[in-house]
Amino acid sequence: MDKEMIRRCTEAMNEGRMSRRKWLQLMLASGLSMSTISAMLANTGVLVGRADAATPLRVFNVPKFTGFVYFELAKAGGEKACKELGAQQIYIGTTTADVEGQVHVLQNIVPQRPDCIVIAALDINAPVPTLKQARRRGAIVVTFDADVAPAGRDLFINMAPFDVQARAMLESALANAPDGGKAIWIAPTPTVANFISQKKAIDDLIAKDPKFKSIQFVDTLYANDDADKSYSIGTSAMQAHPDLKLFISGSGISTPAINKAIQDTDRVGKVFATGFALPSTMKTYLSSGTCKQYALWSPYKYGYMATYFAILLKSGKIKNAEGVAVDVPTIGSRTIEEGSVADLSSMLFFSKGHDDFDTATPMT
Amino acid sequence: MIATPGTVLEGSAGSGVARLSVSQLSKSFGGIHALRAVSFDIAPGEIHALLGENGAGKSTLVKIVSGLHVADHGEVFLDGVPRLFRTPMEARRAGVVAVYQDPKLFPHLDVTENIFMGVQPLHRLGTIDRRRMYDRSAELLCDLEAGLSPTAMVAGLSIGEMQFVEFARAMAEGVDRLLFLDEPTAALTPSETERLFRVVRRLRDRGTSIVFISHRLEELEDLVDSVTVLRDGQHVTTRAAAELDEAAVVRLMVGRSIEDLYPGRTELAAETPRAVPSHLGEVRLSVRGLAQRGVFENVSFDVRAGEVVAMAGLVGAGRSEIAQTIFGATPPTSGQIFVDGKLTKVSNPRQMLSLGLAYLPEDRDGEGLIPRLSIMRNLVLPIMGRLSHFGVVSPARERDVSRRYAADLQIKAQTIDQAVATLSGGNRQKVVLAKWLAMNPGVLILDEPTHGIDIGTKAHVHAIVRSLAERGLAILLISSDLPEVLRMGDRVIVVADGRITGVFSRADATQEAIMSAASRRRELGR
Amino acid sequence: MKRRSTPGALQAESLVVAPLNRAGVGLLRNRALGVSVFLVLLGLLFSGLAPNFATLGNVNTIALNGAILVVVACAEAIVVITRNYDLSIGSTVALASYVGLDIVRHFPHAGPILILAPVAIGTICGAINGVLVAYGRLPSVVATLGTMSVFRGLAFLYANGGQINGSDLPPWVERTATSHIFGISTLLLVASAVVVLASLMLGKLRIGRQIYAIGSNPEAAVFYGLNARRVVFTAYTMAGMLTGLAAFLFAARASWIVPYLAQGLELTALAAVVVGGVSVLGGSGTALGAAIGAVTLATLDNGLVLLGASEFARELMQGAAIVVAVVVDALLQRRLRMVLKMMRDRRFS
Amino acid sequence: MIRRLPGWETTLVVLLVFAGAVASFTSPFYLSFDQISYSLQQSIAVVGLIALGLMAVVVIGEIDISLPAIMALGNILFAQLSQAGFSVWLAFPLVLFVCGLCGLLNGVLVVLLGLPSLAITLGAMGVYRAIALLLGGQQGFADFLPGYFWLGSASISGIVPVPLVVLLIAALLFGFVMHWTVLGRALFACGLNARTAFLSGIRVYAVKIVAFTIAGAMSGLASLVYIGQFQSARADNASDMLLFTVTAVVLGGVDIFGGRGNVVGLILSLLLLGTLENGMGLANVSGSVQTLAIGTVLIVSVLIAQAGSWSTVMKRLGVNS
Repeated sequence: MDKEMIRRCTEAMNEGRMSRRKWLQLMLASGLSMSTISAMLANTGVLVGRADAATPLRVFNVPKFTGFVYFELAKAGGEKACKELGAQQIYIGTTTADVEGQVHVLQNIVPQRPDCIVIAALDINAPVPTLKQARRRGAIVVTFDADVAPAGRDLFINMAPFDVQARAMLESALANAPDGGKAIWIAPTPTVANFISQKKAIDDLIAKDPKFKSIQFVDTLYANDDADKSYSIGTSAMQAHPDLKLFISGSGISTPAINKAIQDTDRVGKVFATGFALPSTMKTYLSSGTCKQYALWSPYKYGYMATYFAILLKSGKIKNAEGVAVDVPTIGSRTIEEGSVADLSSMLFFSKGHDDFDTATPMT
Repeated sequence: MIATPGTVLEGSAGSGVARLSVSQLSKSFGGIHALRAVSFDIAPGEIHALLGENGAGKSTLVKIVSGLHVADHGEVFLDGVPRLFRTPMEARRAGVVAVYQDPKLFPHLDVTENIFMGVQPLHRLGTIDRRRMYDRSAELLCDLEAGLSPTAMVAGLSIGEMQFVEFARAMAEGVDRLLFLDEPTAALTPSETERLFRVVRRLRDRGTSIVFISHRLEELEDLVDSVTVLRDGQHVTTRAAAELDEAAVVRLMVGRSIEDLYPGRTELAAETPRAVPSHLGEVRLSVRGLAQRGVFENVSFDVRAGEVVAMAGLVGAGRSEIAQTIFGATPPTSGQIFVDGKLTKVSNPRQMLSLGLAYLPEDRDGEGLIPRLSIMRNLVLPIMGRLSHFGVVSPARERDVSRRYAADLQIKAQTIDQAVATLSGGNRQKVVLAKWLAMNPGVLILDEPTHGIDIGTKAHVHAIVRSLAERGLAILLISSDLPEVLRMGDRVIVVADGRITGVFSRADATQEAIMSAASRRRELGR
Repeated sequence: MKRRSTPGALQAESLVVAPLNRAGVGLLRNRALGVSVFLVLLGLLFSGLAPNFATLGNVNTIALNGAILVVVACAEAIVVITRNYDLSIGSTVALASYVGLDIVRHFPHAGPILILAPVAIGTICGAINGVLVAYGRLPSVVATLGTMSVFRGLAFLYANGGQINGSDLPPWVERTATSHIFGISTLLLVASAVVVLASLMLGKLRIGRQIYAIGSNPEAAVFYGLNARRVVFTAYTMAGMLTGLAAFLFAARASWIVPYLAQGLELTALAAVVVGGVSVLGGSGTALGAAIGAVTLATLDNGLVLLGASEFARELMQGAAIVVAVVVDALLQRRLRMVLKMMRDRRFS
Repeated sequence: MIRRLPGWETTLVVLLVFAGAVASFTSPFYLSFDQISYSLQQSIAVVGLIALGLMAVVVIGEIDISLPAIMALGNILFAQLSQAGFSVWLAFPLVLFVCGLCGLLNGVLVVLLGLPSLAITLGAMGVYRAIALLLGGQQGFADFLPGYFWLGSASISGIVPVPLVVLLIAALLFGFVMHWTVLGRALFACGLNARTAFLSGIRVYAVKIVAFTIAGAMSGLASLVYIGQFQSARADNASDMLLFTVTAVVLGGVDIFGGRGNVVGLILSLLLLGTLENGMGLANVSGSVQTLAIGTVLIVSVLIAQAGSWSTVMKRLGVNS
């Protein structure tokens, strides 16, 4: 270490005091790099919605994380609603499902005095203080896909009441394995609120409706919404339960990954993985018969409805009160229920031949 | 071109052209003239000894010829052709290699890999031909009688064995013209030394010139063909070995009367030898049976207040290790240390400092100073605690302490906030001295205090040491500079190979006596 | 490979030190042996605890999960042997897999030759790390921490919200992950080929031995005339190439490719390398050791999943594995030095 | 002390103004006092406290990448203690103690075993993160007792946010310790030349372990501020705070090999990075581009610090590669 120190200090000595010229040179170089970075940012189109006060209502769409096709579709839906109602959507979010990251994004939105914030929250509590601040400054906050504590938002658009979700998943399960059998429930983590409620609704439905009695859950596994983890959990679980029939999951990431595991360990036809998933990720499995049917709501309509309600609330066309009904184009009439929650509930079933949003068969 | 054993190289002995000829070679390091216009020749196929005291310029000459340093002026001729080597690799390719005292090898790899690193024999398709490499390595090791297995891990080798690996590497790369061995026998056992000499003789018979740099005069007697003696960077003589006996060589190496010590330097010549102090205080430091396995054993001596005990010996005799063990930097395997009569229990530098024992290390920049810190910061480093109150440093007190000592020791610097790295060698040494004096120690151990500093500062340091002794400090002065030992030491302890081989009072301490005690070997027992 | 014994009779009094050093070599060289013993014990433990651990299917699963980690562990090992680190492996996989597979998507009929696309991108990323560490003289931690975020950012910028689905890739991509040759999964063959090639490079090529030399004693390199900077640069470039290959395997195996792929893979790679006996102090360790370390981690992971342990157990195991392996490595090195010193003293006292 | 790059601090000030100008150009909402104070409080208060701790470790020539994980552990401890009914006055010293202990453990392993601190703290990161997951499980905590949020979210007379005041006080305290106390001098001495320090009577091992402990404790303090800001605690908090912290320390002129660095530089670099992030945030720049920009700043600042000047950087990269 000493030789290194001597070398560096002699180097330091002969460079010693920064001559005026060298100091300017350093300044120029650093300044240059700073300006190139900001210039790059300014015009790469990444810079979305350069805000100035005069434009119409500004709606900020904040997904759980960017780069996931589910939220890209919701963004497109939101875009359409804004165009119809003369507003401007700004889509901004973190790249990873990082709670703080999302709160930082919100903290950067608040000073821009947003008119509406449409958000899929990563945590029930973390965004609340910042969302409260936004609402104090007159912003309407509508949550979708995952709710926050009521104090943090004006309205929550639920994809569907949990019993509707449960029915959609169980019917898909039977479509795959008409005479039911052993099943495993896959959720991201043991504590995510809507997955807990989904499972409870499923258990109630199995107890209540004889049609689903043949499905018995033998285990619950957690895949952390990670494709790789779901794959390895799926393969391991199939070993652990040789007579397993069904994987049911409400996570759009786990369902396709386990289908791939089924394909790779050539158990097609013996074991099925269904529940909610995205068409783009399930096309191959529908065509290869690995999975006969799964369900999902349309994220496009989901984004559209959430933004539609947000703009109406902000522009005062409707009041945020229980029982207020709104006729949402292409979706139908939806009412704000108690606790200011409204349901999208336009479930779709996807099967071979009906494998994307426009050809999917709506659930009755 | 790997020299196959048995063939004699062209330009061997007797064909007139010198294998190595050095003319007017000079080199100085910041004010210190290591070499002053040195010229001499070495014939091909000859074992040549390069002798001289510490600091006589031997190592500098070797480093220049072997490409580690570049001379200020003067020329180097190899087989009559002028050559200039800027890197060790260039010298190696020209057939010149130097083996230093601490060989530079790769501990995690085995002997063969270290020999052939970078020059491994390859198959046609470029992969290493391991079979041929290990055979060749076994051949070389056997040829050198190194008694090493080609697959032995270098981490497990002794210094001696590592040197054999370096020799094997030199031969593997076909280095067959000039081989410098810098203090090779310092760490060797007698049997290893014999083996080394057998190999050197065989290399010579094959036409390689070998230059031995060593102090071990008695070892070289029946080995060396010719001798060159350097003193204070100047060429004294080059003679055939037969013409000189050991005493004559010693006289040449050191033989200058005290008076004409440094021609033309009045203040040094005027230095009168220290008057033997009339009264001596009580024993401040006493060491009993101190030992460090494999380095030194049963070292016992006392140092009284007001006394300067000089510890002489050759490089690698273990004196620095003894000092560092006393100072608590390395734990001893046995022995006791008493400071002011009290036995010190678990020892570490901090504890010894609190007992008033200070140690000025030999490696000034590596262990004595922090080059990038200012003079003040370095000076107050050991006494920061004392000068502060409740842990908060007081710059005022630090500033005046360092200004006082800087003036006291006449450290030449613009301000005491100047980084130490910008000072000359002499001034840096004064800063380290000031650093220890500032804590007014009872016992002061100085390890090569005047090594590598200019003559003027050297005299000043001597004066400082003398005044400290008069003030009652007990001083242990470790030095390889014989005149310094003679002039400063009230008593002289000579250490060789980790053992005390002689204690001389001021009266019977002569250069010859010290030199022969210093080079007495453990077994030869002459 | 038996080395021919030393030719010619040794002089009587010269000590034959070969046997004494055998213990020394044994201790440091085949650390990989120690890890494989640990792996076997782990296997036995889990087959005892989890009923269907020891089934052929499960072993195949471990092999599949471990194969990619083996390739990445070899990449990291090459760098760690030179006494440097590479924290950008995860981001390189993300960038190389997304951009590489996007190229594959645009030229579907070009066939398997396009595997070179992700490999090339990985090599470029490795070269950038090499330039920063070797020639820019940046400490490897800071340099690769920086490139980790730069490569990840570039992956997201390039993807711009999109993703590549398994369906719109030519079939040969997926076949590489799922096909079998003489019954063995191609992933396994590719991984073992990488281990063999890396071991050959490290063992048989000059550059490989110089990688060990630089890691063992950087100062000595000057005296040997080795160009330390070029060696470190080459090590990072090779690591990048292997990471590019791993990126392709990652993409082939995943059902769709997104820029947030392989997050934290560098931590698992480092854990595998350290558990596999590659010393963090540089100069020792083998590609095979790193591979065994990777398989050990994959086994650990699989066992925990079968035992139903939750997410934290995986992270705890990985962190604990690094700390324990590094501490064991330090104690082993210290004990080795002590053994060698004791042998030396016995020889000469 | 050699000021190798005296211009470093002044360079940061000029860049800060420059970044501010660019930010106000790209978004009209930037130039308002409460916006700037609000965003700075959110972005650099927590990271700043951890960066101060990290500086102590980097000055002695080591590194500790487990600090964000220790903070996450602190968050969960606060949540558990709050649920167990402890008041913040009791919980705070407890968490400081535990986080300091984690730092101490890192120090002991690095110093006594002589191991590279990256390897040890890399493993420690996994272990502390796992312990946080063990205690806190996957879900977040939100119902804290009153008083827990004060430090992170209150503001003095509505204007000056408390977290920034806490950061300022911590910075002043650190500046005092680093430059005016025996411990601080010892830290620099160990970083520059541990052997000389040892031979000058400095307890090198003890000083290094203290540095690691201070870093751990600072993460504990950062944890309380974090709780206030996010009013919730999760085991996977601060998952990518490491890059920002290391960049802040290196950009602040702290020599990565140890022995040099001061608090003023660190605070200026925090302000600069905070402004950069705020500017990009207001311009709705996507998260990935922000990490890209910060990663670039990290590499460029170390390149310049290593080479001493831009020309040497070009010469080194240009000539050799």
